[in-house]
Amino acid sequence: MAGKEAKRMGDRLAVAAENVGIPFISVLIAIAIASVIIWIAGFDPVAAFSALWKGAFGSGRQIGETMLRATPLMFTGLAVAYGFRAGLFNIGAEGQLFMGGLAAAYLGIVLAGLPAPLNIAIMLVAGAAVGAAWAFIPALLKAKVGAHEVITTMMFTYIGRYLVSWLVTGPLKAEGQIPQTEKLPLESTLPRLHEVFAFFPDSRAHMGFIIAIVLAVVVWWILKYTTLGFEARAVGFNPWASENSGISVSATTVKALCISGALAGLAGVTEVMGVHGRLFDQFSSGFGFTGIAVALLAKNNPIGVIFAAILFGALSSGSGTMQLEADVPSKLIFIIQALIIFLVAAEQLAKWIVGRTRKGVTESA
Amino acid sequence: SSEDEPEDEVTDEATTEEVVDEPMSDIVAAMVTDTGGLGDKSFNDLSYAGLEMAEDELGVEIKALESNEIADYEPNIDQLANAGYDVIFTVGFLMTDTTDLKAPQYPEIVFGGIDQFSAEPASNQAGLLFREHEAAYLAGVVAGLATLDTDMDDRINEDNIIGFVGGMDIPPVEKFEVGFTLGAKSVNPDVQVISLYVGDFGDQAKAKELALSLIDQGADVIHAAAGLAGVGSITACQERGALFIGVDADQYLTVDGSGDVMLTSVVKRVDQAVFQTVKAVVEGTFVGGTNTEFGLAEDGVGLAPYHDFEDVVPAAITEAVDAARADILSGAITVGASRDAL
Amino acid sequence: MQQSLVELREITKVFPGVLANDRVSLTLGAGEIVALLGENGAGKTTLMNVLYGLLSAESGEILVDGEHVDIKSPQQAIDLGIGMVHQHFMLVEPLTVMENIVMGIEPSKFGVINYPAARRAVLEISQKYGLEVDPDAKIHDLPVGLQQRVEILKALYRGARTLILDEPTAVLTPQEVRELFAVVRSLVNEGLSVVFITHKLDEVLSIADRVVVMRDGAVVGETRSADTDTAGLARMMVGRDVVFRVEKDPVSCGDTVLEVDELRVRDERKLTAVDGVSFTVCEGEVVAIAGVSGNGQTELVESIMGLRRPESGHVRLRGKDITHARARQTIAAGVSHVPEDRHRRGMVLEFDLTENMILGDHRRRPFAKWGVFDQKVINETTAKRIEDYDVRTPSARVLGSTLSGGNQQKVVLARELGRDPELLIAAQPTRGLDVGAIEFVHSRILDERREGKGILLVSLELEEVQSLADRILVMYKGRIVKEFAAGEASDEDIGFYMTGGSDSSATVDETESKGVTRGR
Amino acid sequence: MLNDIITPDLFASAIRMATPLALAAIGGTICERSGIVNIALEGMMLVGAFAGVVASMFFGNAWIGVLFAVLAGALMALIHAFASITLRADQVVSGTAINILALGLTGFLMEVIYGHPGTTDPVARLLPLFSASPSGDGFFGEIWRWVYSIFFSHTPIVYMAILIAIAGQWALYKTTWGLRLRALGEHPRAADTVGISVTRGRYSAVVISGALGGLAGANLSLEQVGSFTENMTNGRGFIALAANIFGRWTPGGSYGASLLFGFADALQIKLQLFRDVITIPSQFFLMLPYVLTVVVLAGVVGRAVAPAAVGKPYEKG
Ligand SMILES: Nc1ncnc2c1ncn2[C@@H]1O[C@H](COP(=O)(O)OP(=O)(O)OP(=O)(O)O)[C@@H](O)[C@H]1O
Ligand SMILES: Nc1ncnc2c1ncn2[C@@H]1O[C@H](COP(=O)(O)OP(=O)(O)OP(=O)(O)O)[C@@H](O)[C@H]1O
Ligand SMILES: [Mg+2]
Ligand SMILES: [Mg+2]
Repeated sequence: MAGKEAKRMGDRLAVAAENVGIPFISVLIAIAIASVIIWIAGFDPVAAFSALWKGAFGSGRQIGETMLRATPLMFTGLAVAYGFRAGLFNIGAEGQLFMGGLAAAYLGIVLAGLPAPLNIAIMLVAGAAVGAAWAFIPALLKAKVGAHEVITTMMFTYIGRYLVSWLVTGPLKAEGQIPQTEKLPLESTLPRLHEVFAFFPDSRAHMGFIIAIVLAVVVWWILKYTTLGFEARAVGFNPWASENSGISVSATTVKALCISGALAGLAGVTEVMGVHGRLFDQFSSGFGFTGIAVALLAKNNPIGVIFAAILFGALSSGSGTMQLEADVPSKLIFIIQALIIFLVAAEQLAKWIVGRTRKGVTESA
Repeated sequence: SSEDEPEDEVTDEATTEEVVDEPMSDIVAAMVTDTGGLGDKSFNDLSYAGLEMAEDELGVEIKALESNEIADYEPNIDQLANAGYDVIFTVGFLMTDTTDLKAPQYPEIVFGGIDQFSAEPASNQAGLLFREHEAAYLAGVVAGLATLDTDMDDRINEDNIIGFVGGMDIPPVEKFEVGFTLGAKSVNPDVQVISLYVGDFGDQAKAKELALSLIDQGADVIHAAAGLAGVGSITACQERGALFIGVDADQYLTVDGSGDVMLTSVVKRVDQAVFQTVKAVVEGTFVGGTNTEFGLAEDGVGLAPYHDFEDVVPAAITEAVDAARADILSGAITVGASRDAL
Repeated sequence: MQQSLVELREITKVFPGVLANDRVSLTLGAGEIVALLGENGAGKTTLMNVLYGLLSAESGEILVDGEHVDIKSPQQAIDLGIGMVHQHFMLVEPLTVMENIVMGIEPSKFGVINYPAARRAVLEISQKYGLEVDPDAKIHDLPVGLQQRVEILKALYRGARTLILDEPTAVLTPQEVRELFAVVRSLVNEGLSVVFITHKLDEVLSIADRVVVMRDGAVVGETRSADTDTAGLARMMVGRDVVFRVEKDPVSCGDTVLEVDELRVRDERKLTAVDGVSFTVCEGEVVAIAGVSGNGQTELVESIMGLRRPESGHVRLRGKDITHARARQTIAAGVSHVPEDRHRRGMVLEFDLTENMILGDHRRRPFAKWGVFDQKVINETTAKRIEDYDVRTPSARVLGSTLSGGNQQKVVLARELGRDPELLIAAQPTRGLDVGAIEFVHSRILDERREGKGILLVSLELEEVQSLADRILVMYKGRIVKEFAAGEASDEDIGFYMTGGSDSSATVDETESKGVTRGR
Repeated sequence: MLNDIITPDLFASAIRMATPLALAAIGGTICERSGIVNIALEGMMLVGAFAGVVASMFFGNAWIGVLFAVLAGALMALIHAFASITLRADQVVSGTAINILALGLTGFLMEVIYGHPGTTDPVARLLPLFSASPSGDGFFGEIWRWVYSIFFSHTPIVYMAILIAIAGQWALYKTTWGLRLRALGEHPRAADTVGISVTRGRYSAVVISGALGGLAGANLSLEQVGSFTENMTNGRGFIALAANIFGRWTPGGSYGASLLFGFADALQIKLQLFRDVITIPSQFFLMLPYVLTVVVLAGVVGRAVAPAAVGKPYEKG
């Protein structure tokens, strides 16, 4: 009996070790392969990766920088993950992000003068609503005529981008030559983390990060413990059985894609409110698209999204240091990023290696 | 100013490495590209060319840090500042806010903002702007006259139409469109100037289609201000027989094999602005707190040589260009920069 | 002793938490029909999947024609002359019958399929074995009986000498079962051997030479079918005596629960599937709809449930018109539905058992309050239902897809009956269940009846219909063609009307009975 | 004005702009029919475009360039196949990684080979197959102009794309390859149980899709432009993905959908010529193809059902 218990404990430990170990080993393999490439390209891999680490986590400031870059990816990652859970591929999170940003840039000016907390709350809610609205037509088309959301949300991304492009060069343009909106007043911006938490080192990381984490937990909770999430997942897996259980497939689809859109919209809102303080044409570096990889790397688990986004954020913030200190060309950094994503995604490879070593260990024991 | 400061290791190293043959300087200068990165054949490349010029002639050490995304701007500047660079150029109007923020934080470092107008530039900061529309006006004069002159080149047709291809429809591109149009109309009031926009600065295939469509419509001289995408328009001109006017750099030199259509280019001497700024720092004459506009008068913008068309372009055109330049310099003509001026 | 054609020795197969096959041995002689019998989850399918190269066993060996073989893929099994018709068909739905049959070894030249030759080949074998199908029909347009023919043809086309049939009769009408048995006998005459998995004991006795019984992953007995009877088999299987025909009290019809009035429904292809059907179900009554599948029963049930819009007519539940209600309202009004296809409509295979257990009730108290689940209540309910319905599962947290077919069905039943409905619509409620489970389900249905619930039973199983129903409605081509009171009709009488017989015609129309094609 | 918009060139331009989309979309179709999502078409096109230009420079022959473009696209696809089929990585993540890889690889190799980023030098290009240029007046001259522009003005890969669409459509429904492909995407286990190798079938489909992506890239770099520029594909791979869905996962449909999109884009350009008449901001012209696609999708096309098994890694047993 005791032996059985012990064995079960052992199994559990092995599983735990595997869950933590796999991504870790994947990253190690990626670093090994990338090192070879860096070395072949004529650079110093040790210097490169220590610079990458330093740039990503080397100091409080750099950690903040990583958090800054992880923030929009958490929102878009959550957006895409929520869609996937409901069987919807929201490839157009980028467009919803733009519209969220637009709402924030506009409201931030209009609301100037209101107390900051109120201001911020309104902007967050309105930005999410506008993101949801931008997903609403694709959602409706999906539910009513079956138009595939990959096409419609992508088309709406282009439409949204051109709309923003026009607004920032035309009606909403600030004084001057630059196509951008007016700078938001202080009460319409998100405070930085170090302004709120005294212990936090001075960096650009802003409250959007906290909001994103909270939302990740909320989304996780929704998916797991509410009928809303239950219905979304049921429809995502099996619309026929869902229908049979009284779930309206079309209503669930519309709700899910709009929630997804709202989350993506928040990415835009927090970028405008927390980082740029205004809207311009290129304020997103493809966060909506990277969010797809973030979501899937996290296996569409909202909690996993936090970690996946931080991984991407770290790669992004470490690359500048890598470029400066190890002289690695910026293009090579893309290759390294791709490798890491590959290997983290292809956990089968790492599992195989772990299995091998464990077998070796038990055999030698 | 900064060159009096005791320098840190980076510069010391540089000093020892430099071969003593040229005028020596212990200044180190760097730039942060915008997300277009090096190789844009536009302000990033030209800024770097300016740095290289400073390296050659002033012996400064140089460095370019590329930004892969917007979030990189600020840390890239910080990194360069912390690494001890004396002069940092931030390239592109999208970095205006960041430069405004960073310049006061590093008062010892000189900041040059390419295409940046700062509302309140710090004393160590200089906005370097260009009056592209003035040079585009001259290009318009060339195109406006050339399209009438069917004897000049067999690619010139009977239609009194010329074309403009823009990257994105934003004020900095609008300047080119407006200058070009005004210049053409000034010498050929009936000319029809058709302006099309690609929607971005990288899609050469699209820019080519735009140019083809212009040529199909009857345009025989096309000016493109579309960044790298504009290269596609050159191809269109070569395929369908039209003449081209380049942008930013002298594209006769930067785009291989474009000589047969490259009538001239609207050049923007970002390299000069960068070089002059570094030089001022080296010589201790740098004055900050300004936004400097480089126009025809400052030789900051201009028309490139006609190169292969040197013997083709009739005197009537060269004279008209000279006249227009004189008028602009004298203030007889003020070239508008926005569509309101049309 | 005659050398066996196929021999499995000491096969062991483990799934996470489940010992599915525990040193199982099985031999199959040439020209022999062996029935593999066992409770749900006993490991029958698993064993056959190992033989067919779909699963690899942890240990054990396989011999074919006395030679040791290592079957790593279905291709190797096919090469060894083994063919398998799976419990859940392996057919590509959007493709045609012919394409499904020839797929993999298409008659072709330079990679171009010779469709006329393929059609000829399909027709040839289908004629040879008397398995007629339309080669150009799309699979998803075919009723299951015909789909199964396609599966058998697939194996025969590949030159199978050993044919594994995993629960082939679960979806067939008695008529179709007779036809299948004729086919199987003719195959055996041609020299094939057959492994036949089923839960129907009388079938076992009528077709098999030998019976192997499994329980909990191990072989618990083996006998020649001539030496046993159904009671004996049942005892071997579940370890106790089984009551086959449940006793029930005489009907005491109360208020009308369900009233269907002149209902007309179209199917996906817009053809009339239900053509003016009227009937009632009252409290404490079991009304059975008997019919060959594809005669409109599915559409009838779906339109009552609110899954399909009727063209005209009315559905009333306790007098309240629910003709145009959606499924949610229908459920709320007190209707439970055990769908005929558990994989499609019955459960979400990717959900775990707790989640599957609350499908349809997930908005209701006590499971959810204000849209938030009460996990404790859900877990307790699930645990209780797993216990009550004897669902064989390592835990309530495993995915639905990992349960054996029979256990999946129990989950659906547990949920739908657990709702305590006014009206229970049960379509093929015992499909794929073992005898023990069937006994249990039948008694549960009769419990509901005793409590005064209305029950609409849709079934192909005449035995089930006869033993449960108070009234039997025979459905054919979208109409109710005959109504019998309980005990009034023999299986033959019912079968006669199910296959298109009418009061005016004296003989069963042979061509009609060959399987059902609707609107073609 | 209508006369100036509806010109032979409008249609020629539509066909030209449809070509890279169509090739990539057909690639996407073949890939998805086998059950693998290919969000990496963009990256495969990019690498193809680059390899084509480099090979064309080294060998001085554009056709060799095309060959290398195809090979390079296929090679990228092989990585995708390995990750998503053998390692059962998530197909969309793998695709995203390939897109990033392609961006980095082309940029980095450009600096290695050419010594500078941005744009490569111009190289030998593929020229239009028929070099006759339309002349002649009157009715027949006009007819000839139309016929020439639409049918004879194009470069080789444009014709290849049309042939590939036709051949692909035929192959999908008439060959063993096509039948097996369709089975793989719908029900890989069913295919497996009749002895069709899921792995081999999917590998071949993914590699073919990469080759077509590479060819699409070659069309951009070796036919349309004549040089390579970083990120010159500019999202076409994603539009192609949509075109494949729009075309209901058939080669012919993919071509048709691409043509519709190409036409909308060509029309948008023609309309821009009349900005003095249609006085709306340029961004609204640029939106047109996207708006039109949504409208057509909403109004005409309707429900599209993906191959049932698409995106799901196949696990035996
Ligand atoms: N990718 C990941 N990286 C690190 N931790 C993770 C990851 N995914 C999940 N976790 C951990 O798992 C917990 C949440 O997972 P959860 O139990 O919700 O999984 P799940 O049951 O699959 O979720 P769901 O019910 O939403 O599908 C968290 O506490 C988190 O620490
Ligand atoms: N893929 C799987 N993963 C985990 N467990 C499985 C899997 N397939 C089957 N099992 C388990 O193995 C056992 C045997 O299942 P199997 O399908 O062989 O039963 P069976 O005898 O065919 O039952 P039935 O009569 O219900 O079809 C069951 O407990 C089932 O839950
Ligand atoms: Mg002219
Ligand atoms: Mg079974």
